[in-house]
Amino acid sequence: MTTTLSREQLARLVAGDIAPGSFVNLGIGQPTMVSNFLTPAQHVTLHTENGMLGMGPEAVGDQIDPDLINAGKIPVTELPGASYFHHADSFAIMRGGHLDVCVLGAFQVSTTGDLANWHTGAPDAIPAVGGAMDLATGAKDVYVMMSLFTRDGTAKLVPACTYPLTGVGCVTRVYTNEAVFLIDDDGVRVRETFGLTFEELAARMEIPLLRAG
Amino acid sequence: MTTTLSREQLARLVAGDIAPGSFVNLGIGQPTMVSNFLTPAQHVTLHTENGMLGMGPEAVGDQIDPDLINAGKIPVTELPGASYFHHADSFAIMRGGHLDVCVLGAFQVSTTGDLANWHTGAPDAIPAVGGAMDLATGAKDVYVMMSLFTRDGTAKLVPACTYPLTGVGCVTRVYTNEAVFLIDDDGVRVRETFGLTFEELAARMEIPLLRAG
Amino acid sequence: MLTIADTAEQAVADITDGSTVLIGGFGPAGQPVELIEALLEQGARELVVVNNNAGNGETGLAALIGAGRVRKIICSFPRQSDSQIFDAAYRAGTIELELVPQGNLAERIRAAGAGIGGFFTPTGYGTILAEGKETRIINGRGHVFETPIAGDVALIKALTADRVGNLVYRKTARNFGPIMAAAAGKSIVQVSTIVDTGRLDPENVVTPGIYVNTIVQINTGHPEPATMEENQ
Amino acid sequence: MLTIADTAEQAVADITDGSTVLIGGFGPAGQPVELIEALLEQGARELVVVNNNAGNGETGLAALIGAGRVRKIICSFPRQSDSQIFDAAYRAGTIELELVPQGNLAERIRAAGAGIGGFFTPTGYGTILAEGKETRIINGRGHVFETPIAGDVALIKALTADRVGNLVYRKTARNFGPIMAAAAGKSIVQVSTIVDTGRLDPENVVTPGIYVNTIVQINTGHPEPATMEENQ
Repeated sequence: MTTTLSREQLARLVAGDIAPGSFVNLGIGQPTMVSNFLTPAQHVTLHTENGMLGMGPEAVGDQIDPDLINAGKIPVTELPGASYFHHADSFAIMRGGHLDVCVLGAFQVSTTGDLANWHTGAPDAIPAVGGAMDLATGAKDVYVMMSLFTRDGTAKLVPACTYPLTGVGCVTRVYTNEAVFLIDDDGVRVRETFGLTFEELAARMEIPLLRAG
Repeated sequence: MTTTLSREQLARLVAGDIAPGSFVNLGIGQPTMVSNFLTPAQHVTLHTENGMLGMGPEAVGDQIDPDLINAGKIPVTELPGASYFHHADSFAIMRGGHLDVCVLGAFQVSTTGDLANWHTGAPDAIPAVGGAMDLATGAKDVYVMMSLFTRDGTAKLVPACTYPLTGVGCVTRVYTNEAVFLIDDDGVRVRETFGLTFEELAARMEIPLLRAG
Repeated sequence: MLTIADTAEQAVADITDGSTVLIGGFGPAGQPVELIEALLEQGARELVVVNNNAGNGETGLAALIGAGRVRKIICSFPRQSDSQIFDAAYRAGTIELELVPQGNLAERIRAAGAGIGGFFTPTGYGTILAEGKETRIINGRGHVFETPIAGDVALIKALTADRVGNLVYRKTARNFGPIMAAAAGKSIVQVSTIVDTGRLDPENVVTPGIYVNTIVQINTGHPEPATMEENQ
Repeated sequence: MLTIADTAEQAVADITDGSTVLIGGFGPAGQPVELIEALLEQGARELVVVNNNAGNGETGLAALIGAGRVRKIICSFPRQSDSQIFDAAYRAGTIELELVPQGNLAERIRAAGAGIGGFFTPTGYGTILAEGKETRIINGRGHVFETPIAGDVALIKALTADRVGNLVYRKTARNFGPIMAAAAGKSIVQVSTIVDTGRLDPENVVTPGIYVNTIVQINTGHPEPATMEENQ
């Protein structure tokens, strides 16, 4: 591709990478957009940590029911085959390693897959963690969706996170508008780039990058 | 009273001592007889550790359903207000201290309320513990029903158990055909005797006994 | 035995100063609004509140915090767009915050109800929320030791109760209700409907009556619940 | 994704030698008889079996033990009036026994499914079943450290499944099914009926389909299950 991806293109790319039949949790914000691009043929089941499997699209009009919301407290719908359960059972699904994929936003990801996405560390910030640590630690695969660079051009895929951690060594893929990165024991591999070459990308980052297989 | 109690009389006595509205688990064997003497006015709810509250009497004839059994694997019935749950939830009821009373048989009880009721300790015996340790440890009150003396006349309420323990310091009352004993931090108190006097009872036992207040 | 209270005020009358109060709900779903308002009226002080959040807007838990009744809150997600009352109290140093990952919060409450003395979990390992906590490597993976959270009282909202206190909930309003009912010395539950005992299917009871002490019917305009009799 | 097998034989075909197999049931209730018989036919050896008991009579788990397929059994109540096959194997030293209090067995299985690395429980403290285990005094009370029991495979019986693997059970036949389904790498479930997806009420699903890998319909003559469509 010759240009960086739009947010929609990135969401579509992530959606297409989710294996058929997967059980998936989409974090609040940008990751939620992935659901717009999942196809019925994929048979992906969405989990929301406030107690539901089989979550459908956002509710509109008459569908809105105050007792049926997602983790972002947005009214949603129920699909055939859904189930409800209490909070400990819901987090047991996450923490017990039963989700195939969770997709999360991030402030920073390290070359060893450490994730920082809950707290800026600013001394006057009121911290709020929610289910982020459970998702990061529990899912079989943790995909991060984020912009690769901060406004001042610093890469957010870093040698070591400077923000407070959400989880250690948990991120397996990073989806950005400029490139997709795979993280494993060998390091960080660039699966594909958008709008710039591997060399151009490497020049803008502080970490060693491996070329796709 | 001038004679020791029959098994039925003892079961009736235990039943009458259970506070109205209690949630109760009756162990296999002699304790099961207690249910015959609970009155509807007591509103006692019976728990069976294989996953039910609101257990009714033993099933007969057409009532017999292989999917509805008690912990002794006897077919039972369901009362209005019953509920079913899985094994971890069922034992959470016991282990979380939610049962008011459990009634258990015993080989031995110590003066500090240690219970031995699961294993004779014989070297060739195949041990089987079931839910005994969870009941002994979890219920608010553990009542033991047992014969006070072995065939050779030795008291089973002892300074210290010689059989392998089920639980430490858990028994609060011991119901026998000759007497009812209350166990607390002060020691063992004789609440009442049947067919023999306090002195006659004390003479046959190795442990110090307190008189009823 | 179960008490059926006539009003929310009656239901919360016995809550004492210094109590730890588990409050159900995740956002608006399952929030026992009328019980919280009754607790505000009732006047108990120095409360420790356990809830997923730290109040929204100006009512309910936010009002309780605003009235200075909450000494400490244990929650996973205090900071929200409309948590201004908590935010102000926190910045003023008048409320203590124990921040807990949401899954640890749920599991710690569940542990209290289930008689578990404590457990090791990977969640939070290597983060500032595990600082000062015991850790252990189990099967090569870092774990943090977490302890039970029990309540003196739980305030919960369910859909329907029968007259022995069995409960069913509605959709994602179930959330913390079942585990909080089990973890509190006294569980006070507001329901939309009370039905005769025997009308809830025993297979579908979510919270058995053993965990419920007081129920009060508050008509909140929910659809009538399905019961066994109607279903068959 | 869920596999719907045509026969019990197909359902258990992939179980390998040395597997840890969680087998549901408490006495006859919930025992997946046809799956156990298929496993016997299938021939896997050196199995570690987790079940409340150690086989009754001459069929099912007893037959599996009798055929020398079980290296070790983890259970709470092996010795029964009709456990003669286990008894003989145990006395002959051909089977290893790990005896676990029933509540610890259930909680350890639950822990495996819920991602808990281990927990402290008062059950068993001060008894020979805690010998060699780590202990800790928590709030003045003795506790024993217990570890999760995970399975490679679970064999379970439920009443009804839909086509995404959601399960409901029947009365006390529920017992170990839900926790074993969650604790196994692969859950194989025999059901009396398979209904179309959407026909089980989401409020009443006991085991969500995420925990189920293979279902097979075995008609055992149970009454037809109630489903949403029929109920409404």
